Amino acid sequence: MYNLNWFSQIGLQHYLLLSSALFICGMAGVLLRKNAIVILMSIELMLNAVNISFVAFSHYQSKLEGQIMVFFVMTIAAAEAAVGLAIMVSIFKRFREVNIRFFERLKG
Amino acid sequence: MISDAILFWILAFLSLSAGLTVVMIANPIYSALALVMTMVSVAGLFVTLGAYFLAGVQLIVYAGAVMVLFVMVLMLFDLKNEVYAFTQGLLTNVVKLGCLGLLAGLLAGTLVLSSYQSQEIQDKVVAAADQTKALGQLLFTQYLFGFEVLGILLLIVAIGAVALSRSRGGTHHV
Amino acid sequence: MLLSSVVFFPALCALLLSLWPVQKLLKSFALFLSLIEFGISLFILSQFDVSTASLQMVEKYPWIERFGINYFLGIDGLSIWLVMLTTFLMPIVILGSWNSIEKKWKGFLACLFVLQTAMIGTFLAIDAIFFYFFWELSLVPMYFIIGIWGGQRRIYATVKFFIYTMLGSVLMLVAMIYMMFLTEQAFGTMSASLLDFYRLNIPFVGGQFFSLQTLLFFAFSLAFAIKVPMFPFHTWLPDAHVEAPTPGSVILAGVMLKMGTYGFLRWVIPLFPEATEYWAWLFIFVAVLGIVYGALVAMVQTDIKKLVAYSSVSHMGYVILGLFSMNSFGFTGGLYQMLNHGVSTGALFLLVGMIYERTHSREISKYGGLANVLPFYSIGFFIVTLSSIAVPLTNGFVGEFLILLGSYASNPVFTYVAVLGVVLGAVYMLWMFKRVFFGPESVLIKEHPLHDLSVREYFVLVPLVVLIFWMGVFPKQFLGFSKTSIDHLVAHRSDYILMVQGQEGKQP
Amino acid sequence: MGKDVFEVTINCIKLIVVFLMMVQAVPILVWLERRGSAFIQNRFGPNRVGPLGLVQLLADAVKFLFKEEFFPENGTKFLYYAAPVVALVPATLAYCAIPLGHPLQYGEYLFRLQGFDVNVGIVYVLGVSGLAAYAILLAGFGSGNKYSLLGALRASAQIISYELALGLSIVGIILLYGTFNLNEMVAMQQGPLSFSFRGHEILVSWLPNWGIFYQPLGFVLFFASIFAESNRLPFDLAEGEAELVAGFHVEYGGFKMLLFFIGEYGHMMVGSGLLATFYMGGYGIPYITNQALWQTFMDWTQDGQLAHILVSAATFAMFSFKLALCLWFFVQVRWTLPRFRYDQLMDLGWKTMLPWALFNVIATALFIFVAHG
Amino acid sequence: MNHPLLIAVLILAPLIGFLINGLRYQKNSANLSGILATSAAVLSFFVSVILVSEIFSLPQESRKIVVQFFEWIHVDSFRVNFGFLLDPLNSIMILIITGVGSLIHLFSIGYMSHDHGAAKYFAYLNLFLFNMLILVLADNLLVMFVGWEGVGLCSYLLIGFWFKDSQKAAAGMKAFVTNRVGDAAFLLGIFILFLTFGTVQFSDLVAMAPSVAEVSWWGPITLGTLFLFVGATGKSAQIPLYVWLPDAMAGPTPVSALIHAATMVTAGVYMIIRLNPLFLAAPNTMAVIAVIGVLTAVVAACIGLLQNDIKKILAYSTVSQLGYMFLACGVGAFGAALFHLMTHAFFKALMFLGSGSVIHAMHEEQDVRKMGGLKKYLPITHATFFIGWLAIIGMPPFAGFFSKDEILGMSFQSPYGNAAFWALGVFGAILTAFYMTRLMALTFWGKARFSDKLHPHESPWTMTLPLCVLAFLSAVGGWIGIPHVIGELLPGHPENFLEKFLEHSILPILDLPKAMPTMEYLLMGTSVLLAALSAYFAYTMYLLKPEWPKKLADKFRPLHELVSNKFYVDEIYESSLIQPLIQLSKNIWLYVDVNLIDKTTYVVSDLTKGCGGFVRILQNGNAQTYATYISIGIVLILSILLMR
Repeated sequence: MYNLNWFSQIGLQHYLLLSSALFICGMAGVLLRKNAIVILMSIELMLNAVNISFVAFSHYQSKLEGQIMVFFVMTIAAAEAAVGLAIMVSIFKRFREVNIRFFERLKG
Repeated sequence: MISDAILFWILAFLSLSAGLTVVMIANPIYSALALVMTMVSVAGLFVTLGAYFLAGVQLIVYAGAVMVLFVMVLMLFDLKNEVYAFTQGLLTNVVKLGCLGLLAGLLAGTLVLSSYQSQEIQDKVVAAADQTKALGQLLFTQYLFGFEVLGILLLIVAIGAVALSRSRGGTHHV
Repeated sequence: MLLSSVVFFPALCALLLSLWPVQKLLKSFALFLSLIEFGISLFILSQFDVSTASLQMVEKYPWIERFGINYFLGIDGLSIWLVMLTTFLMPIVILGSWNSIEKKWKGFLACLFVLQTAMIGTFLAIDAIFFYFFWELSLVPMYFIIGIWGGQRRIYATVKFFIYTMLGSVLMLVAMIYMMFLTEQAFGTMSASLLDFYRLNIPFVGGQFFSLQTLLFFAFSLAFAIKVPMFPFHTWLPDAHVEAPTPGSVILAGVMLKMGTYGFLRWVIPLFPEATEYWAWLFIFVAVLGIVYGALVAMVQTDIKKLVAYSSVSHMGYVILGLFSMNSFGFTGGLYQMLNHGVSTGALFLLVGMIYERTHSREISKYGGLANVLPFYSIGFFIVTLSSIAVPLTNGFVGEFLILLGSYASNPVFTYVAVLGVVLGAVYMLWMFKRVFFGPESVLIKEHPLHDLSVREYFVLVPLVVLIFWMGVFPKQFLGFSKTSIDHLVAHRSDYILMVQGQEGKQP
Repeated sequence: MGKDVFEVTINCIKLIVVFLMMVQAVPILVWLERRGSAFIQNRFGPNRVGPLGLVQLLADAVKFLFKEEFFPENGTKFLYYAAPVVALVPATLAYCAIPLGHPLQYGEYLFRLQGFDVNVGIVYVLGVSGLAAYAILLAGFGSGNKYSLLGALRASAQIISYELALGLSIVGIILLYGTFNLNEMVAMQQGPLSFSFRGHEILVSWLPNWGIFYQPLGFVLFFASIFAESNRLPFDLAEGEAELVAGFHVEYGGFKMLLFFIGEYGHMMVGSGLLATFYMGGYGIPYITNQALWQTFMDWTQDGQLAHILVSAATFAMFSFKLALCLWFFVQVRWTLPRFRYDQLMDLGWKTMLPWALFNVIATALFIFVAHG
Repeated sequence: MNHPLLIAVLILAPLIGFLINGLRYQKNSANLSGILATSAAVLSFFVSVILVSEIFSLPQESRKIVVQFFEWIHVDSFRVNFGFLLDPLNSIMILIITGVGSLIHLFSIGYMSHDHGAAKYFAYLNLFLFNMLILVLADNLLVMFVGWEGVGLCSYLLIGFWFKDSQKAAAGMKAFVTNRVGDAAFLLGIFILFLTFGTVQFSDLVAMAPSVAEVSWWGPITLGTLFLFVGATGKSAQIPLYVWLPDAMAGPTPVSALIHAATMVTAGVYMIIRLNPLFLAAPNTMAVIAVIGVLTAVVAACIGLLQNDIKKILAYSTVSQLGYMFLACGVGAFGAALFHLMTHAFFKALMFLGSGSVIHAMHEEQDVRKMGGLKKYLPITHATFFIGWLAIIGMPPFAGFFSKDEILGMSFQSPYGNAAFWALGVFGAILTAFYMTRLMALTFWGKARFSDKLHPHESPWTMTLPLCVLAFLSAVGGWIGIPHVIGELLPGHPENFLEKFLEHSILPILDLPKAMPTMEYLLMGTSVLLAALSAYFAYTMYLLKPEWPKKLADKFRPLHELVSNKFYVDEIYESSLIQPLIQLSKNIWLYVDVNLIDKTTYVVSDLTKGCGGFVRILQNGNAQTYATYISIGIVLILSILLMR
């Protein structure tokens, strides 16, 4: 089905597959890692994966909306990271630990 | 064209391997550094897709700011090598992995079987400089509302982050 | 504009009060605002046309056009007095709570005013969803009033109150939405207007519970029955009353319970005539049960407020009895009894509040000999007691008499039981009166330096006492406003429709 | 295919050349610094090895190379060794994007005197130089030393903070020129100062058409920011020897230390290059356009190709001169001003520079809006 | 004359008195408030005299003054005015009420002179007059009910006047609640009559009363009148609702005289007389009334035999006498009932006031066993009381003789009556003579049994003057209703004035057999003779042979116990009605409200909580678990989308 051409001819599908793979990677991190900061980072990874597909679509369909979305996603990711890290810091101050299980408790 | 392909494969390899490292490696600092690597390669991918401005922004925002924060925080915490990188619980982990596998399979299947096989690369790729200008115009006309909302969001986040992480006493008084 | 202003002026007041910068003149300012509101309602009364049964002073603006939901306010003989009652009680409540509320005045007054908006809105909304909006809105401020300014077990009471009333009203919402679909089937366009609901012909099959009209009927009835509250759903009331602060109790008993009975009068009876006819026996049975049950249980209460609360159950049973007698005596009596109960039970709660302020106890057994120490207070209490047990020439009598007359005309057997309530009412009220006011002075009374009514308390009580006698001696002046509407309801009960004044000729 | 391979080859060669240029500039800069400081402090400085002590640097290099290999006990090996290398990368990458001279037209090829031409140049430069923080962080953490970690945190926080002011001060320039491309910016700064205001052409023939005259405030802010970015005095809190004994590189010695130096001087050079490009006409020669220059040389040599080469050489020399001037200024400042306290530093960044930068952006935007009618 | 104004003055004068005295509530000046109240009552009396003379001046057929003030309730077909009606029937009543009322007000000035709450007392008394006047003047059942409840209310207030004593407050409450039972029935009666006739106007009701008697027990008229009668038993203290009246003696004595002897308790009788055509149309009701009446007369008299409290004796006597009035109503002799009502008002008010005078003199001592020999200390009281005694035991020519014998005669002669009624009536008369004589003997005659420290003295003139007036009335009051048989014997052949006066207000008994003079003489003679014998026997027993009562008591111990404990009626009510009711209430509160309903809701809420607890396992706070749910959701949605 796929020949060498598939490797030399890069198209939307490649980017989407890469994006999915990165997304799954990030998701695995979110689901499986214990360290809350790593989970946050995995989320960033997922967002990046999504960004790739946005840009890819934008490129292959000649529409700039995809890039606008990426712009927004980046902003939100930055915001999320800031707040997430702030929460981490306060949790860490209390428990000296960033295990995700410590985030179950709503009251310290 | 072949150079594009080579660049893509290199960047894809870099980003995927770095991404896997993020997830797999036990030391969170290495995770973070691997993530930086991923970010940079994703920026490269953006370049291959002609989104130069976004690539720059990706570098500035992700690599330059967000990840620095992560690394700083991790260094501050100074977490020793963790014995268990992954959560405990066999059953839940099996369920999670099952989910992941299913999702991966579904995505891959969808993509491979989808109708994108006949790829028409469109030549009307806008010149990069104009593209940036067009992006700006779109952002400040059609998506102005979203932009403003994001601005407000950032303000809130700034205040919120300060409020969350402030410590009693503070470092200095003016 | 008149109706909108009477509905939303209190909300504006709430806003104003919450922005009021100083603590100093807060209460006076609130009192002033509530008096303005009363003035507005008086103006409405003066503009009211008694000669028509149609809706007056209608205001109708589209709200959600896709579903035919309108901002629809209208007033007629059924609602006018309830609005007046609400606006009348508000200054009294504010005056009455002058000293009994100790914290968070601003919030309290804002809650009170928002509550007023909700209550008046409930009485004036002619659109189902609009009605529902106000209906639910009324829960929120009351929730806070009991929950923040209440007694020891206030959280328990609020939650109970909230969940009970919520439970019923959700079913009502379902029924309303279903009826909106029915209007779409019948008239082509969806409408939430009550007037369109009235024009519906909902199929009724006697004897089957799962027939359309019966189900809708019970969905509505449950909501209203819990609010009234009718017999098996009444247990939230004593708890809420006991825990609520005095003004909360007054508003709760004085106006909020009427929302339920008003719902029966405005919604259930005209909307589902056949089902009402068919199931009237059940409601009358429950109402009579409530009358006797409430009275019996009130008799053995040890807490004055609880006693009054159970007496409310009994009195509201009369209202239901009257409404489901479905003749003009019953309707008129029911309507009148709503007002009576608002005035007399409101006054009772205020009086209980006054003594509670002085001694911080509501335990009947701790009292005794109050009449000797607080003569004027006792006179006030006695007059209100008389009104509560329906002695002629007080307001209570007219309502109770008409209800029983109407009830006898349609259901003699139940009336024989209901009349027991007349006796038992006297028993529990007078027994309580005897234990609290007569006999030797108790330790509690001796320990507290008591002073008789203050000037402020006179201002609270005198209007109520005057109204008690006024309503008892000249009921015609009050009933005259509602007569046309009630006659219309009686005459066209099976094919009830309501028009908007000035548009009677037009086909909608 | 052939063209591709040629371009790739040329680009690789250019990268290497630019990198080497930058690395080679460092010893000269070090010498300059030491001599300069001696001059300022009224002493001699290194003057024994070679003429004017110029060979001193060579001696130093030998010393660095032969120093003992050293690894702190608590450190993280990978990070410890990676950090100096990482330190080089951003500066080099950024420096590659700065146009060093007028592009050389050779036959069909346009041979740019810069590492590579990025059409979003400013963004790229900012993005890449933002990576500089990692080196510091890695070094600080990898050393496993309290002082170095503190220094690293300080330094990176400082870099991130001042990046804001830096970025915002550049926004004024971007608004002014309407482009991200550094080449285009340089091209627009040729000739005498002239602009149109509401349809009126305004010409100030005795001034070059430089950014500094349009953006004086932006210039000051940018100038201050690059000091902070490159951790130079008066912003060298990261290595304040009195409190941190040397900051993030306290555990480094020998060649690794040298790499850090190269990184720092690289940053200085990038900053100076940008300063020159944005505000001082880049490689352009004042009072004369490149076209006129080429014409002059053409008239002189009567050879178009040679004239092109000469133009490139002249402009490169001009750029180097401006760069040297800026770098001298760095040295001058270093030995003139005292160090800030850390909170003063942050206050300055967030409470003074950021608002002024914002003001600058708004004022520029308003001015452009008004000027364009 | 301006009738509305007169009637307004008549009714409102006491109300104004009430308001004035009520507002000077805390002023202690007994005299001033007494004078105020008395003058209000006297004003009413004068107005009523004027009004009655107006009535007299009208031709006999149209002796009726109707005044409508304003429309009170008007709903649909139910239309009630605040309307008043004055006709011969209630002109007698208003004269009694205002007249006797004025006298009792006057008496109270003296009696209450030392009480702190005098103003309050007089206010209540005036309020009572106001309500009583509304009651008797009402031209419809509903306005009558206003007065009906109003007098009950005043009675409650006055019985509990000394409310510091819980016992007395309880007595007031008992009176009100017992009355309330009757009132509830009265209301039902009103409903039935209204729904039957469509009106509550007396004139219409009377006019619409069918001429053919209703035979069925469940007919509307029978039922309606029965309910009205139950109302009357409450107000007029008949079996089974008489229990409140003896307790009502807790109030000040003049109150007992006014309310619980002369006026309020006769309201029931008045109501029946007012509606006599209706009652006549319901023979079953008539039978019930007669039986209840005669039983009350005998039972109350029996209880009266062994009471020791002077006021209690009079109270039971009142109950008994009211029984006679009901007997008269029951046998259709409404005129006789009204006649007895009037004479009873005189002599019983007299006796109560007399007892008040005695109690006043004995410093609140009410036990007859601790009195005796008061004759010499209280000569006026004794003399007037003596006349009252003669009147009540029916000695000719005192008032009681005429009215009682008319009742007894009618109960024998009337087609509604029979010999048994007569026999029981006479038995009651015998008992009455016995206990009244006992009262006289123990109180006034014989030796003094009170301590030496006590120095009883005659009351002031404000108290003795009413006594004298009432004594005079008790002596001659009966002469307005002299029966034909006696009238024919007397010079000038005086007519039965009362009968003629009431001719148009009261339906005559149909097919009343022509009175045979011999028969009447025989009946009269028998009852008078037996009463006299009984009185002599009592005199002997308590004065000449003081050891007899004890012996008799020992001999008939159980019977004595039973009677002296009032047949245990209060105890039976207490144990069979009140306690079970309270227990029931407590139990339903505890078991239905607190346990059943609330527990049910708790069960429901626990169920909800349980469900929540189950679902809560899913909601465990672990963000990763949530992420897993999300991914499961994504997988599901994706697969559904793809499978479609």
